Amino acid sequence: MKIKYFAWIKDITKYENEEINSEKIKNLDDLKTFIIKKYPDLEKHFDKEILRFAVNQEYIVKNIDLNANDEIAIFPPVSGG
Amino acid sequence: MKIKYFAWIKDITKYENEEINSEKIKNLDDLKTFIIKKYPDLEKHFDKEILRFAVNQEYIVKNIDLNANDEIAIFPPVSGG
Amino acid sequence: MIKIQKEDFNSEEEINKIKDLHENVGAVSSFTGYVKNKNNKKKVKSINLEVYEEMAYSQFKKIISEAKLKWQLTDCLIIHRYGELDVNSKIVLVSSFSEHRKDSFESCNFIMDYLKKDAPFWKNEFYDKKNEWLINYS
Amino acid sequence: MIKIQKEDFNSEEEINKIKDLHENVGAVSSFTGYVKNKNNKKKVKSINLEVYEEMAYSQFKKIISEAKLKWQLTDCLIIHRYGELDVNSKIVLVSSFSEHRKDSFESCNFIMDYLKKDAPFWKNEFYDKKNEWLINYS
Repeated sequence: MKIKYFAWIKDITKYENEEINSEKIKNLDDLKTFIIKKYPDLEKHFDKEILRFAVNQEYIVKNIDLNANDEIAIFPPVSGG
Repeated sequence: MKIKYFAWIKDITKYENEEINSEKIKNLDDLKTFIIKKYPDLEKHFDKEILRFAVNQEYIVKNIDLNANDEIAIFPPVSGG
Repeated sequence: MIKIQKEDFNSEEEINKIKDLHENVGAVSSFTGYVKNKNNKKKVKSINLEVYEEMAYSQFKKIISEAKLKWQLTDCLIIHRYGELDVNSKIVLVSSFSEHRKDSFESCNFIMDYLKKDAPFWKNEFYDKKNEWLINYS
Repeated sequence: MIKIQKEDFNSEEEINKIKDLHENVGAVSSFTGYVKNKNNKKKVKSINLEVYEEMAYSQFKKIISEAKLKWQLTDCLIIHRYGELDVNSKIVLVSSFSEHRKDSFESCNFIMDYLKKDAPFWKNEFYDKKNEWLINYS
């Protein structure tokens, strides 16, 4: 699956996009666990519920199943307009 | 005093402006009486309280004293914007 | 800035002129009113908008002063046209300039409310074969 | 009409293009957001606005659809810029086109509320010697 990071999240991950494929990742919660392990500096932001998640360009607040061709975006609160 | 008529009021009076000077006209109510006498076709609009009055460019809803150099405007409800 | 004029105007240019006078304008809310092609189910060809110009200025000034008391405003712009206006022409532009959106938004709406109620303009609508004063008993 | 672009735009021209597509638009309410010269008491030189473009389109489409369910709207325009933007530059234009003022006014405000809350843009503000991501915990 394709993961996208925005704003200061990508300053932590050092990537804007990455492809993550693991049989362990079946849903969004699995992905979160995987990402926290890969980027320990992100953990505190997960804990504070600051991060937003979008799956295929839609906001997702609960856990949902993920497919191999999904696009998942992780970003901080928006500040456009 | 200078009287100004707008919109369909001036179709009735046939004047846009006129100078009215009479010692009998000491206040706005006197002026109304004078104008109704001069233009009987306006009376029904006075009766229905459709007309608006401005003295020196300010809306006036009560009776007020008038001076010789006042500008009094008589017009129907506005429809700008 | 208050303008009462026959001529059409370019909203972008008029707004930029005011915007450039100030620092830290973050929000501009604008309303533009146009001549509609029908009214009360009658097809309108054009309107003639009559104005009591001196009073319109003094009413606009008063409305802007009141808006500036109620909201944090950097500036306000009212452009109101009069005379013969074809269908689809602009009639009025009201723009409120402020640091924050809420102030500009609410004040722009407030100014339009008062303008509709108090600004001495009268629409004479021209239909195919006749014309009629628009009567607004609100 | 939704536009997500780096370039500046001319609001008058963009609004006229939409207006000319329709008959009987009587009211256009617009909001323009600009880069402010200061924020939280810090002097801003410019901002870099990052966007998740595909998602921004889909969010804007959704917001416009919701506005069209709630109000009688003829059309809506959203232009949102991204990239490096100097102080005083336009960031966003939202315009709502309708027959009556109330519909255009309320829907324009509604669209801005949702845009602020949901549109995936992030401001990175540049000050004299450093820069900072704007964090919006609303």
